[in-house]
Amino acid sequence: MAEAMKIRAILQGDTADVRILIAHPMETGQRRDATGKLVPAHFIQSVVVTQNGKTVLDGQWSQAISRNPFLGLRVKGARNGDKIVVTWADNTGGKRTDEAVVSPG
Amino acid sequence: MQCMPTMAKLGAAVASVAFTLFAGVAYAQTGDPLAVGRQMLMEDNPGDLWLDRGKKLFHGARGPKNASLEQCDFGQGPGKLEGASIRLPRYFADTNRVQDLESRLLTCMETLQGFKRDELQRRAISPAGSDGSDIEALALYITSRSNGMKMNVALDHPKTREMYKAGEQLFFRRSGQTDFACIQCHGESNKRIRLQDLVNMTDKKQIQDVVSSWPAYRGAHFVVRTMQWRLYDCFWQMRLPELKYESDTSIALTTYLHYQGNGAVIKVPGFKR
Amino acid sequence: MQFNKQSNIHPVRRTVLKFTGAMGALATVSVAGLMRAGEALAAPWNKGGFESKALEEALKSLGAANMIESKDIVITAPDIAENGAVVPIAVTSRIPNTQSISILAEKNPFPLAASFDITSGDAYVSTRLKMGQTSNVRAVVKVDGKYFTAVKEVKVTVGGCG
Amino acid sequence: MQKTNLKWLVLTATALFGVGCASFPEPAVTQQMVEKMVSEDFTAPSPAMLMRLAQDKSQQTCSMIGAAKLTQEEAAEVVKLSRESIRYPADGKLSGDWKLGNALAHDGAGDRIQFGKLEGRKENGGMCQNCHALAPGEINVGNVGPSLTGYGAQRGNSEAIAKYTYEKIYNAWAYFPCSNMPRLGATGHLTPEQITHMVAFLIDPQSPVNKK
Repeated sequence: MAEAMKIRAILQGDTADVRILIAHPMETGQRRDATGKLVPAHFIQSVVVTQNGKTVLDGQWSQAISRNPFLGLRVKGARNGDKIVVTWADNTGGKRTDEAVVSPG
Repeated sequence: MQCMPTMAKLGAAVASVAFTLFAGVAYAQTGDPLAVGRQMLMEDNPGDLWLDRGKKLFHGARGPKNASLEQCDFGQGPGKLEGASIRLPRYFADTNRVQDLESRLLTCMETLQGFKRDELQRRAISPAGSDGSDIEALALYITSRSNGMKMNVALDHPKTREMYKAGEQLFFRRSGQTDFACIQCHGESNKRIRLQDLVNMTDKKQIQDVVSSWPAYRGAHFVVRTMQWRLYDCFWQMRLPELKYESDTSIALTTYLHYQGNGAVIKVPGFKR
Repeated sequence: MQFNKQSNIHPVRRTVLKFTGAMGALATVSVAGLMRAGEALAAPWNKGGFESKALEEALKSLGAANMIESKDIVITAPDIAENGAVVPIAVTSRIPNTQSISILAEKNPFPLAASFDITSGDAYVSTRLKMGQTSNVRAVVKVDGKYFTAVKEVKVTVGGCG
Repeated sequence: MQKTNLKWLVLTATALFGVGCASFPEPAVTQQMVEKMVSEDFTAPSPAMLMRLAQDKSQQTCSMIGAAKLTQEEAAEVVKLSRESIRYPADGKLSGDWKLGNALAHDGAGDRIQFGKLEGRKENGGMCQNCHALAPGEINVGNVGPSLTGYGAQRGNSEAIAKYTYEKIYNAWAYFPCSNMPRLGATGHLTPEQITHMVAFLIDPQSPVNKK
């Protein structure tokens, strides 16, 4: 069960500064655990961010993105109260969606 | 193609060494070449992902007694977390012991929730690259409830004063094959082990920056680490035997360091490389 | 008291430089059905690009040919990264009508790290990469079917006393 | 740490003022408490390894607290003990192979204890890089100790320099009592042979340390 993302969406002028933290192992598939066993690849491949239902960022990741990933973006023409929804999906079928509301800086 | 990079050529490696030389000089003049990265990492701290988990763990019914930690007394009364961590370590009459936050947390998990203490001690420090331990998440959450408040450890009990003085002596006690005590690496400003900045713990501002920032997300381990871990790891690095979790030695050192850092404004989670 | 013998507090310190090996097995990773978030909207995961070992191939997968060096692409990253497992990288494109930003760590075993189609009106993206060694980080920006690019070198040290 | 540190005086004064009349235990009482704690609060794979925490005479002397300074008598005693500790390689050759020394100088591992196990290494690293700048242009080097860049270029590689360098690495306190530098030979961290390689790394004109 994936943990909730931390999403901040702060309005600066007419632009929302969106900062997303995701709890995810981003395993490369070649790391060995303490017992010497390979930890299977497990990483986010897709992150989609929408503003009031409209896609503003459609991202694709490899396992070169760090564990517990961070994603920052800026949304022009945003307003207080706009709904920012973030959805990620990983290579094992895991996915999660969380949302935040644009608020004043 | 004008932009195609040269891939891993020997020439590039040689050039890179030469560049390094110049870069070193430039950094010395313009400041810290690591600063940009640190700043970028600090702004968005994955340690924040641990806060909700710590909160749930604190309020949830758990353990053999199926109880929450809401009655846990960190010195400010049962369940009162605001301002608790800034006064720790302190003496607790019920255990007749000076305890830091982590030791006190274990006391509550043992007495209120029925967990076995040795089990808790064994699981307290999580493996690097794991999801982290419950104790790490709880320690962070509880400390975060004092965010914005000033460290205010009081030497108001004879046993706390004993621990303070013991911590001081330990800080200077050299042993082992490196002949190190804490002071060998933490007694002067602007020093580094390799590229890692060393905190001068004899400097008020620098020790304050330390005591205000643990528990912290440790970038290299991908988990939240606590002060107990920090001390354990230092002894490891000094080639000394393994420091026991919540031992008096660890609490004495924490008493000494926290008292030196009194006045520091708590801001956790910190972010360490 | 004994610490859990199963646990290992420091493996990362020793293995961070071994990403060459760590990421070497990507080709064997089974990519579950190329499932993507917000499937209706999202393009399929660029399997070929992300699994390319050669920079040229990775660039080709993006459609990037005849790239033009541009000063209007700004890469913000540390000159020296303290920890190759978490290297912060931000890319800003000031080129009007920027459609996408891709980020490549040229000396990683699989150079292509991320691609972002951006329709937010502000061509900026910030994330964190694993880097196995000192390398150029390259940003590739797509604008109306043209490709612009910029690079910045990031030195990677592992640090610590290990 | 033998230098007077003004900040320490201030901190100590603040501490005393802060607690008013409340009294601290006598230093001897604290010391007893500390030794008891140290004997109980650590684990190691063997009792012998636990003994790493026990102090030798010089370590005791060099554990001055806060602003306390080494007396002349104490310093002389540490120098004397340190000189007596120095052993030389069997073949008497003090400068070995700089290439091996180079590797040793950049090796910070060996002899650490974790999860009830001793780090599995045949020999320990020299750890020089942790605290000293070495070859010109190296980035990942510490500065707790002085830069060693150009060490041999400045001093030459005479027999006398080789001997001084060997002794300095073997037991730094023979020259600078209670300095921060570990007594790498005297504590058994490095073997005499390893130290000869490090000597060569520092003084050999072919060593990267002495290249421009």
